[in-house]
Amino acid sequence: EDMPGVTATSIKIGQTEAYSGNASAYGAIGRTLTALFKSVNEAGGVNGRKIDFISVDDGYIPPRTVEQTRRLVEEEGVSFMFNALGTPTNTAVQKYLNMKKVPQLFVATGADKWGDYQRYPWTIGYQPSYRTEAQVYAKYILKTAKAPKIAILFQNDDFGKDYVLGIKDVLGSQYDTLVVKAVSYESTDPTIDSQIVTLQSSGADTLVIAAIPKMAAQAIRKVYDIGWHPLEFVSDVSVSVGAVIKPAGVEKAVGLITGLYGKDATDPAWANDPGMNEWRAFMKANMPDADLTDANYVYGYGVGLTLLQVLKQCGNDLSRANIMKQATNLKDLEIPTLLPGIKVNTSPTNYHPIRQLQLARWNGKTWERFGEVISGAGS
Amino acid sequence: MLLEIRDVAMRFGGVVALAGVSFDVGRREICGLIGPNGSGKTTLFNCISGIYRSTAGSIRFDGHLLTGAKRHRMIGYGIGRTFQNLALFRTMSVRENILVGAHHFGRAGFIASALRAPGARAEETSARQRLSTVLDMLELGAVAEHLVASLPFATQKRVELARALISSPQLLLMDEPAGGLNHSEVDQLADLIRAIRDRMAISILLVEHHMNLVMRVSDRVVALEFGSKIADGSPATVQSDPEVIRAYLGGGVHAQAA
Amino acid sequence: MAGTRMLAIMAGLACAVAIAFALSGYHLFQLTMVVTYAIAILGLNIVTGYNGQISLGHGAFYAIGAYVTAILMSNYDVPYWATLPVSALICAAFGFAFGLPALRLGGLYLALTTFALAVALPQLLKYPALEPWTGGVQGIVISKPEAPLGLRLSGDQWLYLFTLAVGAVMFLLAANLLSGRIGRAIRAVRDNPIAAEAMGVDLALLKTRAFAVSALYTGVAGSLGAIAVQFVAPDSFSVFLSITLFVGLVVGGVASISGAIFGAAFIVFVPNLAEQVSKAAAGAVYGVILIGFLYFIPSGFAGMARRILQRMIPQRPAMLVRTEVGVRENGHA
Amino acid sequence: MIGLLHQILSGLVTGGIYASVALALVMIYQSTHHVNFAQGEMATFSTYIALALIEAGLPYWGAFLATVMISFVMGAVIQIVLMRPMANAPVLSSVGVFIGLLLVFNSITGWIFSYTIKSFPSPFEASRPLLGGFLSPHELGATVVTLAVLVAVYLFFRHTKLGLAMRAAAFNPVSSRLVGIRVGHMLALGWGLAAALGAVAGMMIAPVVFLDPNMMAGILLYAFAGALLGGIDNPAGAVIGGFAVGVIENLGGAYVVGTELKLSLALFTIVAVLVFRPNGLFGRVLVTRV
Amino acid sequence: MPKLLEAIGVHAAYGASKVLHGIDFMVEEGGVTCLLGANGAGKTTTLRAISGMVRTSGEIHFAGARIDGRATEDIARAGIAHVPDGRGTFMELTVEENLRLGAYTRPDRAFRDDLAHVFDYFPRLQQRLHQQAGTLSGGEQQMLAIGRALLLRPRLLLLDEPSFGLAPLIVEEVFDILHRINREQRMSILVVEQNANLALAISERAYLLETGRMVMAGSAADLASNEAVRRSYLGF
Ligand SMILES: Nc1ncnc2c1ncn2[C@@H]1O[C@H](COP(=O)(O)OP(=O)(O)OP(=O)(O)O)[C@@H](O)[C@H]1O
Ligand SMILES: Nc1ncnc2c1ncn2[C@@H]1O[C@H](COP(=O)(O)OP(=O)(O)OP(=O)(O)O)[C@@H](O)[C@H]1O
Ligand SMILES: [Mg+2]
Ligand SMILES: [Mg+2]
Repeated sequence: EDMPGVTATSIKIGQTEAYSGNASAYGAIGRTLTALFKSVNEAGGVNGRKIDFISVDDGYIPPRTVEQTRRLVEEEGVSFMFNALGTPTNTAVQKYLNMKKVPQLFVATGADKWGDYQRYPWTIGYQPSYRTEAQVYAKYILKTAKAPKIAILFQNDDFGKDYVLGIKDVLGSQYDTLVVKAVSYESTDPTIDSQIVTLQSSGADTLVIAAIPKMAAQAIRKVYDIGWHPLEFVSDVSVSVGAVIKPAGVEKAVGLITGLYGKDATDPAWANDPGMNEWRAFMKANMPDADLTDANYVYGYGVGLTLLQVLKQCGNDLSRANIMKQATNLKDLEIPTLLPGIKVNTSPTNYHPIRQLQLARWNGKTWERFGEVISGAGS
Repeated sequence: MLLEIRDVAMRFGGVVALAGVSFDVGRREICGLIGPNGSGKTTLFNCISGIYRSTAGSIRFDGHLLTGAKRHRMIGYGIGRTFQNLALFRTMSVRENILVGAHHFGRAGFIASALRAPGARAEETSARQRLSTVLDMLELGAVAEHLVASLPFATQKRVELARALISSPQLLLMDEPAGGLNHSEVDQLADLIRAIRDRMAISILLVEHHMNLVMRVSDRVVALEFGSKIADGSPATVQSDPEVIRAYLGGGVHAQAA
Repeated sequence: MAGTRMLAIMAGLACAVAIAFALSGYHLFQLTMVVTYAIAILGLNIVTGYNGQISLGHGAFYAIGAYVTAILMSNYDVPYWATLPVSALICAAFGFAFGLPALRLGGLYLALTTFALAVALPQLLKYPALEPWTGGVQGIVISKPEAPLGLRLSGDQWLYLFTLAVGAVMFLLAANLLSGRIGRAIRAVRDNPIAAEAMGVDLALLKTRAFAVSALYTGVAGSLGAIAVQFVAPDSFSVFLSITLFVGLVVGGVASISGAIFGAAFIVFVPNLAEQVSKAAAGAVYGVILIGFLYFIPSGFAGMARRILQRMIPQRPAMLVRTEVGVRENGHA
Repeated sequence: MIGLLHQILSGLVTGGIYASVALALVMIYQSTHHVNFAQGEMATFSTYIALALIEAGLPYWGAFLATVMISFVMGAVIQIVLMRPMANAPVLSSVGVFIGLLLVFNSITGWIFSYTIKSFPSPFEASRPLLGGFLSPHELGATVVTLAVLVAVYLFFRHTKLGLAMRAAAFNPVSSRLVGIRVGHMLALGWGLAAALGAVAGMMIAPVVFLDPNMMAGILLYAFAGALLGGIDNPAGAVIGGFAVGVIENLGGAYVVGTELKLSLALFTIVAVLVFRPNGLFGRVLVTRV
Repeated sequence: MPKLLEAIGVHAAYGASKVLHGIDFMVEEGGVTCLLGANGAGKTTTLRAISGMVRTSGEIHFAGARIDGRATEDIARAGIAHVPDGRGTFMELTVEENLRLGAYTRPDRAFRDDLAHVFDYFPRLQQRLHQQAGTLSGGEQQMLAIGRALLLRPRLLLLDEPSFGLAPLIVEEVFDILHRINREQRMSILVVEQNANLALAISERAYLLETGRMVMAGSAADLASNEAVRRSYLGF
């Protein structure tokens, strides 16, 4: 059978990653994966094959993603693309990869659209979509308050806008009455103080913060400082105790709610967790200089393990079709860095591998999970 | 009269550079303009060529009212000029510098130029013909391909003159053309200026501190001080005018140099 | 001299065409991008290199061109080639309009203004009211043109040859423009605006038109880029694009036509080179290469080429034999 | 009404950030006639150095001083090693070098110090925020520091011989040498001072916006805009410009066009002002005559 | 009189084009030396060579020390002031700032005293003290350039066509002033000047430069009586 990128002893896998440019923070994911596959290779590889992982820089610029992806597919002849970073970047190559029938596995973006198995059968997402997450928050808000007055702070891009969409999904026609103010910011804005002031003066009593860590930390601090006490939600992107809560002030974040699916390395709750210890051991052995408060290392490790499972399931049939088949046939896979009870599940009609969340509240020391694990559906 | 200057005044904040100057320049006349440093000569040039908008008064040229007219139109009216402190296009060759002086003859715009339309080509050919005449006349042929910045000062001044001449002006404004020339070179320049006037049948308004030159070539001399006219007449009368001697010439060798 | 140059250009073109049949799709895609960026850099060079108006925001015109093509292709089913003239016109209009206020600003102030345009444009593209056309943050995916019937070329080959043809025509037009009356005026304005005006150059008109032509070039490049990449989104056109074009300009050589090609090759290939050196600090490696390049060759590829040529062809001495000032008998009529 | 007041206040606070960076830009412009696009990234790098020093146990002000000095040396060394040999290069090429420097500093900072945001201590921290939370003691302190720096820069350029010599060296290096000014030293000094001012700005800004390698990316544009709005040759103008940009941006975003276009609106306003005052609100009009 | 400045076999070039072909000349301590030459002969280049503004070979000694190859600013600090051709005005600065820069290497008090002298010579400058120097008239800028150089209180003053653009009355005054300064302060002067009559009148030594070579050297009186010089430079 035709198995591009595969030899008797190796399999070539491609990834585009932002090693330079504005999003270079995410380069940590690529580096984690590189280290992970290297350590796997040292231990003999998967099913006797070494993983030849080619992770290249696209600077988070779509035209370069196209160029690099084409290089990986046409020149390097990779078997498939794995965990490429970014929504616009992946969008730029989605059509190309699907036309060439090259699997686009577990893309590193929380946009909702990666679950569209009918139009793009060769593309599959990974983490819970932002939209699903927002739906969970909206449902929770409706459950706890009679007539909430909701304010939303969102990043003016696909990431932020997915939260607005998710809330709209749940509120439906009530959206315009319940959401009293939604304001955006640009990821390059120095501060979001003005937005918080605007949101406060709208009279809202509930605030959803769909922001990256820096802005989330600023928002949490500012909300507290101006003496506003809304029911406050923050995107799962910004739950890091080290990168968000501590900078904002641990006491200023008390009461903050989020939906979690993974474990945060800086949360004391996981100090002795076996799963996280496994990750720590990996980091110590393979990336001793890395900053352990950076959530990207945890993420990269988790998604890497997921891929290893897919490869294991493939056995010796590493045709692109089978790889896609196995990637869409993961059953209750447990990943040590995911929250207890949250499992990876895919099927030919479910291209959202992680679709569970659990709400958690910051109690001043740690994220305290409450309620049950909620399964959101990709919309 | 070709050029009529009436009560032209120019002030910069508190500085009064011109305080109401009136005089005329006739056709085919060479008019010398002298005066102490800072008496407003260059400022008057700038008013005529539209670089400054005079604060009062009027300037007429060949029937057109120049005051208020657009700067880039002046050359089309027939006013060519050189500058006191070289204003050349430093990164361009002598040839290109001079050709810019022929810009106003052309009509070819962006599209015609880009397409090398026949009209544009014809214009370019005629500009090059003018160019070779001017190059010959000012003996700049040998340096035509040189960058102007590397040439001696006086040669650069000559390039400026060529650039003004290629535009076929009716009035040529020359601001200190003799700067940096030695005695015999000044003599040659004097011949050149007269020759230009005779061959091209144009008027010349000449600012110069080199009395030798001014007195030799001018048909008439106007003297300014503090932005006002203090004398106007034949070279000999102006030169012996006590006011002019007090304010400008002093009693030294210059006064008699002519 | 002019003849050998013509010959060299024809030979270069012939090679460029021949390459289409020698390389694989991915490499052709890269070369297509080189030609595209070369056109964009040439556009930037017209306004910044030749006319002396510093623009740090030409990415904005590139983006407008790209979006015009994408919108026409996806919303109105216009064939890809027919979008080029439309995009050229629209970008020229934008450039002209933008050039009007920019006229009054010099140096840094203009640099800021253009930079601001480049920063603001992605946000404008995301603006909700424009979403029906621009697709908002999601952008627009367009389909790749195929070779016209009868030509047995792959899509990549065809697209490359098409881009090359457009590029060749645009380079030729630019060369004509810059060597003639208008070109001299454009440079004269850069060197000495006051004198240029005194020589009859209408500054306002010339500068705004130069801006328009420059925007037109960059816009057409944007269109070609959109067709090649098959996707436009606000993130494709961040300020980084403008800065990249500027880097291409400087590296290729200010006020040089052929330099644009080298500059384009630099901005396409060097980032890949940089990341091969170090993933951990790809940006730093790119920066070091860029600095090193400018450190050793401050006047860019074109400047270096010029110097080598000068060394090969002995120049007449720059010193002038003194000529007597005088008039020949056959003076001016 | 109270909302408006709050918007203005928070605009002033953000404006203070722009103002402090704008001052550094004025510094380098006055002393080299360049605008160094890498200035922001250099300042960020300096701030990380300060953090490292503080984490190594230095008291705040000790680290502050050490950072200012290290940054000064860093700026001067860059000038001597990189820019000096390029003294005769075309201006646009030096802009290319600045872009290269920006990439290098940004990437190196991320590489050495990681991309996770970090909080940076403030020397002005008190127990409670002022004015109902709309002004923190740090923001007040930082503004005072900016104003103090402004006064120092102003006095330096206008009333010291060295300041005059630095301006002269930037305008006309050839003539400066003829009167005995060591132009090379002046340029190195200018880069050093600009880097030092950048470091001060960085250390004042980091507690507000948190420290990350891209901390200055957004700020620099606003600072640039503020400096030009006020007049790039006028330190006081640049500071006023910086504050004005902060306020315009907030008010526009909150009341006029919505946050999506607030940056566009702010920039548009500035450009509009510049069209009418091409040298900025307080810039000196320099005449070139023939 | 001892030699203050001596040049031996000086060559100079701009890039590839050679301009000076091994010239020798000297300026005596306390003396005035005049350099004549046609347009483009290399007079300006000679002064630039002294000030270290062009690439040279050969030897230049000043006050007993070699100065060739040294930086322009060091040469200025060693006591050589240069009124460059084109005047070298700091266009963007005010007249006052221009003058202060002239005295950059000297203490402030000395500056204030000398400034009074400069105003005495050129009252015009005092009236224009706070004007942007770039807006001065050509002649006013020439006065500024001379004033600026005097404020350095040099041992040797290099003047590149000091009469350039000055009104006749002022030209005479300038030469009077130079003569006076030379006498009173024993400031040595090397002057390049097209107004050979005046220049030779205040000079003791004179040189004639042609296309980069010294073709004549001697006392000012010798040159003034030379037939060729008279025809080309003196006009009688
Ligand atoms: N733009 C300006 N701003 C302020 N003052 C100016 C400006 N232009 C000229 N002046 C002043 O106006 C006066 C006249 O200057 P102008 O250049 O016309 O003199 P001039 O007669 O040409 O002198 P020169 O013989 O020295 O060239 C001068 O005192 C000058 O300082
Ligand atoms: N910057 C330069 N680059 C190249 N060549 C130059 C440069 N400056 C002067 N030259 C050339 O050097 C030669 C001598 O010039 P220089 O200025 O020394 O002459 P000069 O005797 O002072 O004449 P004048 O002042 O009357 O023009 C000239 O041929 C000139 O073209
Ligand atoms: Mg004058
Ligand atoms: Mg000279």
